[in-house]
Amino acid sequence: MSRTHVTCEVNGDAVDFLTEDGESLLNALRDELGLIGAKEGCGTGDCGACSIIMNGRLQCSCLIFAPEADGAAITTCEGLASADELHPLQQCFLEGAALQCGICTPGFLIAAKALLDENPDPTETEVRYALAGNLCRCTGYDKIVRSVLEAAVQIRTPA
Amino acid sequence: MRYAAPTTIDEARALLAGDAGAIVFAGATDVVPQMRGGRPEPSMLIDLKKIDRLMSVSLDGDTWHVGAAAPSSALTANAAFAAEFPGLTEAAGLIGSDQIQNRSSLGGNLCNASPAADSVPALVVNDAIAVIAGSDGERRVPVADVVTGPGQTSLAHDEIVVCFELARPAARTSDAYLRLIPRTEMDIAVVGAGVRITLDGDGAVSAATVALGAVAPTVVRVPAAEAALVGSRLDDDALAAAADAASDACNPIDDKRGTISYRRQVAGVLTRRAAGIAADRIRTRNGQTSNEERAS
Amino acid sequence: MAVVHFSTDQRQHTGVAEIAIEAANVRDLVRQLSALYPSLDAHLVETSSTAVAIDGEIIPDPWLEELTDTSEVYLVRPLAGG
Amino acid sequence: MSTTEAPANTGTNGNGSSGYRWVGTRPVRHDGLDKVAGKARYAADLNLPGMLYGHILRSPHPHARIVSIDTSAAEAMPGVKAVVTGADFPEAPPKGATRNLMCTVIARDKVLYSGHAVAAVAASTRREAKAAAEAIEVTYELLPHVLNISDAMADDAPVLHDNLFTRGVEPRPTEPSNVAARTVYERGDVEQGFGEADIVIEREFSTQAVHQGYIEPHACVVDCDQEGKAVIWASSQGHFMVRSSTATVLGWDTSRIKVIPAEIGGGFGGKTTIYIEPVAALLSTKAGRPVKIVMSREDVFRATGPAPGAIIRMKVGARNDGTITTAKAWLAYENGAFQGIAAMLGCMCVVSAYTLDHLYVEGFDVVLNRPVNVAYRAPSAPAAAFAMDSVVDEIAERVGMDPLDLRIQNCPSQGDPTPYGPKWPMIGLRECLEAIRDSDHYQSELPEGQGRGVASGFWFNIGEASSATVNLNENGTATVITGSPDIGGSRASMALMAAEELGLDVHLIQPVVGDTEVVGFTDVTEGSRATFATGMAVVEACRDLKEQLRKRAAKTWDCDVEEVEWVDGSAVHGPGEQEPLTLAAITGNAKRTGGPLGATASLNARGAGPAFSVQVADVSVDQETGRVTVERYTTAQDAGTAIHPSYVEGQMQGGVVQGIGWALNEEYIYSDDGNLENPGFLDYRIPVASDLPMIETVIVEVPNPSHPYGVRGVGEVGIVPPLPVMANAVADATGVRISDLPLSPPRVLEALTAAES
Repeated sequence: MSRTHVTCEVNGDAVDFLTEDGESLLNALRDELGLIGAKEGCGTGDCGACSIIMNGRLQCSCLIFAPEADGAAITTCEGLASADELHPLQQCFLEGAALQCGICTPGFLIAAKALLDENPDPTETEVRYALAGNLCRCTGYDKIVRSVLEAAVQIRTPA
Repeated sequence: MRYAAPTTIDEARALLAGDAGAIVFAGATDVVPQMRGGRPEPSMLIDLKKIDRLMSVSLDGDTWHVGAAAPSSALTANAAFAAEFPGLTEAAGLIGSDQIQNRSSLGGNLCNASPAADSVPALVVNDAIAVIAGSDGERRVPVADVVTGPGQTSLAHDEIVVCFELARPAARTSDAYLRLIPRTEMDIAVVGAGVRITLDGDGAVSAATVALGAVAPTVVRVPAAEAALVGSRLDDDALAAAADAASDACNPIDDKRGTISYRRQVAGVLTRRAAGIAADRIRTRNGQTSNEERAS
Repeated sequence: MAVVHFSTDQRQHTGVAEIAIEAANVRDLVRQLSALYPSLDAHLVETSSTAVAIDGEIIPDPWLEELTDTSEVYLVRPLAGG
Repeated sequence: MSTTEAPANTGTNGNGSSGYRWVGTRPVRHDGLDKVAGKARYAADLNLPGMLYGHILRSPHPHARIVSIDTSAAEAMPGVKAVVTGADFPEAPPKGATRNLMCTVIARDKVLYSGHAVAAVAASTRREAKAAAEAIEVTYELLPHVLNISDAMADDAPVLHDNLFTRGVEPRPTEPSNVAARTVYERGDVEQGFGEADIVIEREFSTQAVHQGYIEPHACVVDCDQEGKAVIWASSQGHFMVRSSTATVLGWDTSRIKVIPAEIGGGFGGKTTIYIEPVAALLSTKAGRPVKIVMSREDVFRATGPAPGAIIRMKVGARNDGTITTAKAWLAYENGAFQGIAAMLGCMCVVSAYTLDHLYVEGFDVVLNRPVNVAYRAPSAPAAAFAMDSVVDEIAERVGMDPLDLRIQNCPSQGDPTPYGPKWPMIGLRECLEAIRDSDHYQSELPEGQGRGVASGFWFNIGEASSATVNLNENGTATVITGSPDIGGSRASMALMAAEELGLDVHLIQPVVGDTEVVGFTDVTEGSRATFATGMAVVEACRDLKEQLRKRAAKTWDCDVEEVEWVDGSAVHGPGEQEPLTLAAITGNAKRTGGPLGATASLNARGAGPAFSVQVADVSVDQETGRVTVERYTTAQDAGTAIHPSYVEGQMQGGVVQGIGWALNEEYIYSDDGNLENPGFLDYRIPVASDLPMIETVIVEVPNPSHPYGVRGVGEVGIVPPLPVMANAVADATGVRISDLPLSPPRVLEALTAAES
């Protein structure tokens, strides 16, 4: 298989890596860049555990061929927090007990960020539909939805 | 396996022509799962997303051009397009999650040639034309003629769907698309129904198109349902006749997603409901127009 | 004395539905039952009935579990859960 | 958090009335930061230098004899470092649990389901490993297969195991069959009971096999060295189980194996066994390099889980005053390829929420050509409850009683006999029924066009063995090490109980999940036992420490230890002649008073205490398409005492939603040729966020007398009621009772259409 040298920006850092052409961006992020936040739950775009934001668009990194990332700007779960502060979504997930096993959490956080970037004041229904591409088997979604709504409030009205 | 991202259609076609094992893709939302499911690995992956014309959504005179590789979200985010083709926009917006809609494209949805493709019935009822680039230049083909069977199209190996042409809808015209899925999101349609209606000044149907998905090997246009609607005021009898015609037009299979009898029954229900929604949209729009006129 | 209750299939080896036995713990009890009903042992092994319910609680490894005068005992299979 | 319009969760969680300072509070979990930051390490997240990738070749056939396996082509492929087949593993005994485990990990003479592991390859890259595995040539002799209970029980059915003779039948059968066991529980005289009943209702029910559906596929990394030692990083519900099971399958001594628990991405019972660790260990041994195996989602569906489908025939008799007197039940449960105890558990659970004079319950465990059952949250109870609570609802309708009042009238309490014999200990079923009856939801008027359903559910809960070590650090903080993986917040629960015991701020306690070499043996996390049993070990170790702390204070004060009390995290001098000594003061001085302070407790936890849940739902049904929408849902569950109420609610809500999925859309769909047709999340339809309303919770607290804080396991029972709740709500909405799950749109529409004509 051919290999391609990919240069891109991940969480604000300029990075580059060498990848087999048919490899998924998910595997490249995890294996080449050590960014293990995105998980493979299905590999077919059905569970959202590998969600990232690439060039401003929420996507499943398992459906992206790694060479597609050349020149792209990517945000993963690892890029949400600053050095000294969690993103309000992360803080609200913690305080709202929105995670149990935690395997889906990075994907939910990224999907929720993509939602709030577009729609800072979503209804419960909008949150539920925006997160429909992320599967969680532990929580029944209740505390996740509540935590996203709470984070939206906090982002709209910073302390 | 090699990855290529040509920036022109000619370049993409040349790559295709030079490699019998090459495939083109936009979102890969079908390609990747199929490869995991055992589809033979292509020798080359040709990414169409770097070709501007395939990514643009634009109104040129009275014709909309929708790039074949443009993501569904480019349609749902385009207020002008969505206002004129609410049904087609809904269909594009029903394909998978937000994550999927940021990658899935109308071209991919068509060329994957699944009988259950959501956008195809919605394209067909709007008389969409597929613009296909091939060795003899471009040809223009009604969308309904592109897919010849499950997983099969009339495209030659080195042909690429460039864009879809959609004439702006006539006055007092709207469309709707409904599908039945067991969950609220993330499923493949068990039945899909697209309807476009034109009402005359008196509120009677002057034109109608009806197309069904997931009920036959390819999308099914239903002239009998259209005939039942035309001339009517969408009264219960006309809607019931259209529903029956839609049910009769089905040639479905029993599979893991639904049964023959279920698909038949629900095809009629969705046709009736979609016709009602399309008509409501016309009435609402005209009502809003007149309100605006009053205000001004 | 502790009272041992037998299930329907165990009764085929004991002939009785229950029996009162003076035993300090389960090991002692099982020893006495084996002597009384020679074919019961093999049946318990065959049905993997290695657990004992004492006063309503199913105990997977009951060997030295103490019995009292009022203990109500059943010979059962250990449970599995999720 | 009260910013949403959704109904708030209510509860009686104990903080106020209990007098506890930490138990019943909701601190941020200790492992939370890593998990929201994307730093938590699950097994698939680990890469080691020189690591190879393993790939397992699986059978495409549901039942076949393996004639030969030719690995030569695979071995010659690029990057390939090791290939193993069943022949590389020790011989399995002819029958029993050990054979079942060994032959599930890798097939020997026969494959028994599509997806059964046959061979494996380790290679430098994933692609090379997959390509090589596909190059292994297996010659199969196809055998006829059976995929459902009725076919498998038929006289002329193809038999999976020629040494399987039905037990529980006298005289013992002389011909092998697919019926592994028959179980009977009886009391009174059912014929007399039915004769005396005013109402007798008889129905047959069926449920389909479902998967636990954890989002993390099974994964492990195994590194074997030249001296025969193996280190395994695994995501599991119990790393001691991984150690012992891997040792069993490989015929190794357990001392050769160290298992390091990775974070686990969901289990729900499905990770109480192993599939891949011994394969990776053998590949690693052969290659002399670490090997990682990560299952694909498709493999997870084809080869792990599931929870069984069942057929249940119920006949229930009642008096006109609503007293249920008699029940006769016939239950048959799929076991998968090897025998299990699904039907036995179903028999024990089926009428557990009711007192009955006359009872005859007969169950059949049936093997067939599907993957072998694994536990899934309250295994077997949901299907059993679906049958019984559907019939109970019909009885309520017939006698004109409120379905909750009828259940309250018939509910057992302490001292009543269980269906399987022993008497009930203290249980909270009545309190749960009353909590739902009194809930805002049940008291609210049902919106027009909707249907309302209620049901109750039972699960045993399990104690088993646990260990904990608690070390006090020189700065006055504590480290709590246990052997229970943290699936859903158990680190926080352990820390809360330690905080309560020691009188230490919960944030000064670091809970740790220790590997098999740093903490004492701990059974697998199953049966809702972690907070109960491992928590009990933590409490015991902390109490030991408190004694030590008192002694150290006495030494410091040069007084009698009897004069020292431990109050709110400090040693207090009873006679009042000394200033209290904080825990930090004592640990800071520990070297001078006898050395570091630490304590270990290992125990068999007794008195797990049965769990009950009662739930209510409102649904709407699209009468033209058969789609069911859950409009409102409330669950009440007896938690004994809620240690961390947020995670108790989380368990309740998660269980409910899994049950809703089972009731509405989840099912294994097999083609006639024995292959799973929906091995992915696209067509195996677990609920998504937009399918659901908020899940309102009422935590009922009837303290468990066997636990120092009254804890009752909460992990499982929540999944039991939703199956009958949904069926009862749909019946209420449509007037049509459906006795086959799932209530998918095609099935519901078919039933509605049939009822019309």
